[in-house]
Amino acid sequence: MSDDTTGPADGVHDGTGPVLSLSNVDGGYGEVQVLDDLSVRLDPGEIVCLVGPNGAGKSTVLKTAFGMLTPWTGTVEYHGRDIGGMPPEEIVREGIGYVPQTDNVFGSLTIDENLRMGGVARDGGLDGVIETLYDRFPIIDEKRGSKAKTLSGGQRQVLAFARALVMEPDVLLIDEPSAGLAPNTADDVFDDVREVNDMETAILMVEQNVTKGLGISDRGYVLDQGTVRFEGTPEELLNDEEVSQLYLGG
Amino acid sequence: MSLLDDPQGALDDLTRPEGWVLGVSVTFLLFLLVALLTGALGPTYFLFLVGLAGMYALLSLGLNAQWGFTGLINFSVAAFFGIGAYGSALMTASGSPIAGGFNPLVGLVVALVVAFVLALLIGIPTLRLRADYLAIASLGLAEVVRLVVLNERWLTNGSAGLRGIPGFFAGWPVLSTFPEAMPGLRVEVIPGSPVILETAFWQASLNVLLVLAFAGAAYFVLRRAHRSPWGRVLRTIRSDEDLARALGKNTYSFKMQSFVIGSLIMALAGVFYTHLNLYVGPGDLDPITTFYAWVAVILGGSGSNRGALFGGIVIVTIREGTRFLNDVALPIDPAPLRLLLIGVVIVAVMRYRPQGILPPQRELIWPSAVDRGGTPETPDTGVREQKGGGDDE
Amino acid sequence: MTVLGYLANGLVFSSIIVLGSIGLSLVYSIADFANFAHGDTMTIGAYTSLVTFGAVGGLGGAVLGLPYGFFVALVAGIAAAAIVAVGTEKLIYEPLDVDSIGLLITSIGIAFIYRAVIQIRFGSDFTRFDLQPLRPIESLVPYGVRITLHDLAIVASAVVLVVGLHVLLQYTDLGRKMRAMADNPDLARVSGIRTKRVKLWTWVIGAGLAGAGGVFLGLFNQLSPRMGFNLLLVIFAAVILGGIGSVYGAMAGGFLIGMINQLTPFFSTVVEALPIWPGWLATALENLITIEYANAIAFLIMVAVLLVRPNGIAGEGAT
Amino acid sequence: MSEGALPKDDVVLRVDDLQKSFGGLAATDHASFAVERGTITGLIGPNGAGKSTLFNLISGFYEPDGGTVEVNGTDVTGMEPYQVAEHGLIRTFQTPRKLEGMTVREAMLIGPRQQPGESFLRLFASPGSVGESEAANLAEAERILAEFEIDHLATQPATDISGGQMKLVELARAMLAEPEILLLDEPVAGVNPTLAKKLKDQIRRLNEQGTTFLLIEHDMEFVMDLADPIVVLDQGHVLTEGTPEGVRNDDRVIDAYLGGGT
Repeated sequence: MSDDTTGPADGVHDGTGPVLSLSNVDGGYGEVQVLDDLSVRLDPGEIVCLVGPNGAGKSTVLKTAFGMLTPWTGTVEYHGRDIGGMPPEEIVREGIGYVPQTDNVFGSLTIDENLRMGGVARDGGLDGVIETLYDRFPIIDEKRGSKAKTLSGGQRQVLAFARALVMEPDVLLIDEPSAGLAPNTADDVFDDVREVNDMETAILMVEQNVTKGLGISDRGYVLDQGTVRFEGTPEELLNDEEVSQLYLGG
Repeated sequence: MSLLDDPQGALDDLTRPEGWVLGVSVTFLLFLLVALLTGALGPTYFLFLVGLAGMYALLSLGLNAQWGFTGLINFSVAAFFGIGAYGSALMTASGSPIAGGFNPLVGLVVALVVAFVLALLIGIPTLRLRADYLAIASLGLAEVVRLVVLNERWLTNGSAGLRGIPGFFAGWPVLSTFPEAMPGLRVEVIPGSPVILETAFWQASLNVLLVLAFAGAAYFVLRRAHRSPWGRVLRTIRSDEDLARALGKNTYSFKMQSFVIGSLIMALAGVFYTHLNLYVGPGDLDPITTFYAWVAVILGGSGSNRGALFGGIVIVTIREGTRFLNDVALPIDPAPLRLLLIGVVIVAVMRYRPQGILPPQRELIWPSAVDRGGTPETPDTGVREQKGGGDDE
Repeated sequence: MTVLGYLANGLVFSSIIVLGSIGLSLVYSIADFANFAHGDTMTIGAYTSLVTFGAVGGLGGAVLGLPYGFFVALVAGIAAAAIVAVGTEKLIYEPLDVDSIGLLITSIGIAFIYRAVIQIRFGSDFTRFDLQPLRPIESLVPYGVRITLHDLAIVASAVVLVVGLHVLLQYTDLGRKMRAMADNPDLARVSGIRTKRVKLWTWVIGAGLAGAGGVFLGLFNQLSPRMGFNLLLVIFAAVILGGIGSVYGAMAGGFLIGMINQLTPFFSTVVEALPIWPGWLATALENLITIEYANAIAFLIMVAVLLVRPNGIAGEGAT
Repeated sequence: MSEGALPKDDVVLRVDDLQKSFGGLAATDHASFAVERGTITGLIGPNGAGKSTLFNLISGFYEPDGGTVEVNGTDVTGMEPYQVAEHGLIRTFQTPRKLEGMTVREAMLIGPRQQPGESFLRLFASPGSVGESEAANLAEAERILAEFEIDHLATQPATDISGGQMKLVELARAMLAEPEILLLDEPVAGVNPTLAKKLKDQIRRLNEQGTTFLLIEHDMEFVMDLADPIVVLDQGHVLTEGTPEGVRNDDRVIDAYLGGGT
């Protein structure tokens, strides 16, 4: 998979298996266990949303998938190959991108430099990809030379996506894209997520805003106490009484 | 720890590092004893070494009260040591440009008062700073003190230093004339190599007595303080200052108290040094003294008073051992060799035993309050965990 | 001397301080601790170039009163400082399992080891580069400026190095990675930056600049094993003044502290001339603002800055 | 203290129009509410609603940009945390740091306020009084540890016990400070269900004995079962307050959590 110049295509045509899967994973921070026998999978080209109450372990799933945490037990597989515990700077080279929830841009660098940082692991074609991304996200094109700290919240989120997309990943992990955004801006960001997905990138997303998160997804998982409680289509999950009970107790 | 009351029980109670330190210390003492008896080590010089060890122990105890208890990175140890030395020298020395000729007790009091004022002057601006800023700022302020001592000739004699300092017991009844009054003694343990004890020896004994009194008092005060609710607040500040604040402790005030008390003990070391060396100069404020104290504390174990005592002895061994090496075995300049050893010890401790050799092992609760007899558990690894490391999330 | 003369001296001294403070600041922002061995890294550079210069001597022609051999020695000094720093990072700092305060304390031990080795090899006496001392540049003397071609060489080289660093930071991949890492180390890894490598390069650059500063300090004054340690606090003052972790702040801070340091005698004449009231304040100021207290003034400024603006004059530490 | 005897308007903590922004973003946006004596008041809200900021403002760790905080009728706005604590408001932290080199007993003994032994001079001037108070505090600490059924941990190193046990110790320690009101920041975060149940029982028991609680908690089951009333925070201001049932069935609350609506 290290031939990243071929881009996302090989994931799609790789066969029928999931592009990314976590199987029976226990894990957490230090001694504190967060994930408890958790299994989720992401098929090529789909958007999957992880929802669940605070502390359910949603962000931990992404961090474990991205090598920022090492699974205690269980496996993390990318195209059927175990990548559990591989450090993030190497996982990027495999074809997975990650957009953190906060601090997801380099504030003291310009927009252009932020995008270049997204492409440090590329072998070539950096300028071309960056131009494509500017075309796709005109909102940041206008501010190429400005420092990222001058961007608004929504613009930052777009820049964070674009930074992760420079590598043309098969899989994008996104942690709460709408966090801290005004409702209208959040809607725009969700549109962008859809758009990214149209570029044939599979997306595993954590989202606090259940309705909107599931609204743009193909599938969803409801997490509670570090394990999957329900899995299903957005409609199934949104109409399930138990889901709202999980959030507000019952 | 009361080796005298119950030797067997106390020995059984020892943790592995404690046993190790005890073993090494006993071996070292035996070695010194043999050296003494064979005449390889002059008894007066030996007492001088004991005096120095006591002095470094005092410095380390003072630093321990700041860094070990509270986590304050004070890099101005040398300034307080120097202030103690100069304060008492200026009061007592015949060559003092300002006063001079006072009783050493007056010198002691003045030195402590000046050190107290200086501690407030350094502490008030710096104790609110982040730990690494405190380190830099305190080192800078210590340098300011050194420059003042070096340049204000009308006050300190500048680079010439101060001479004509009396012994600490000058003017005391009996003790002031004790060394001269004592007869010379001739001790011959091993036939053919007699050891002769003269006036200088008795003078040195008095000095040892003095430093034992100082260090004993400091140790007593700090041990009690460490086991008290006061010390507990300091230890909480070291681990989690916000917790202490949330529980109603005025942490700034506690940090100031710990800083002042530590500084006074360092000044006490300076006072002793003045009357041991009978000369002080600006060189005595060299920052190296600060780092000697640091090595003693981190080697002994931060927060451990007995570790500080142990560290003091190690420092003297390094200081005088290098001199000995230079005289006897290798013709290497002792100054850089010392520096090298100090550096290596710092790096090695941080690498292999960041908690120090004798970290505090036992529960610290006011003794009379613990009704159940004996110390509770004595885990070999200690209740103190390794400092530092992966604070992930 | 005239104001202009003091300013000129300040410029020369500032050049040295700037080289030292940039490196310290870089390491502070990327390795994340106050490196107390930085001053002694300068000493390593100075002594290496002393030895190299002794070996290659007056090789070739001369620029600004300095034979080409001196520039070879300068490069050797830079290289030695960088190599020693990288070795120390690999052997000592990287395997350590301690927090940033533990690293700070360790770096003191490292500083002592560097200095001790130099002192064992070269003794503790002062030495100089084997160069003819130059007379001040004639054409400047009428203005009260007494600087030599060597001083000019120091300033010129420092300018070249600083501009070079600026270009590196702004326009190269490595420079961008370094800024990215100083800005947000977690995001740097997430973006695919191999941070360990960048850290090593930071040591190379920071220590290399320190090495150059050490060589120039030796040329400006003389060499002694304590030269770097003695300058360390002044450099810290500069870094703090500029805002810890900010490279451009360190440049500004280094410049200011160097200037203040060399302008002290001028300030003292100003104080004497001013009608300060009350009298005791005038006396006190006259006594304190003297060349002997040039460093003390820098430290007091440092403490004052820490109190008022813990982030330095350049504000939040952005590289 | 029996609940019935309390006058209805006996307010221990009053937060009035509190404001705080960071870099132009309002983290606390004109928040007002009151905690009545004897209640367990829950403070809930979706992620980023500003709950922790509010806690820090109330306990003196942050200085508010505007508004006031009153504890027991005293205006404590702008006071240092230790002064706020002296007025009887004690708080815990979400992720307690480890107290190196202390046993659980020692960690407990930091709790009592104004200990005579916290005065350096008194250690030497009247060691007897220090010993007496220390013995009393120790006895009290052990009694509370026993009540919490964690007395077996007393001489364990505080760094060795589990996160859940530490939360129990924290609660127990806070009781030694005899708070008028106790602010708990996520008492059961990362705590296993058995210990969480235990914590719930203890909080309820302490409340019945007269302690007032204000707690932030993400575990809805926990907070809905324990707290009444419940204050809902959203985007820095108080969205609504009421009984658990009322809050649970409030559409605005559901929207805030599930992000519905427009």
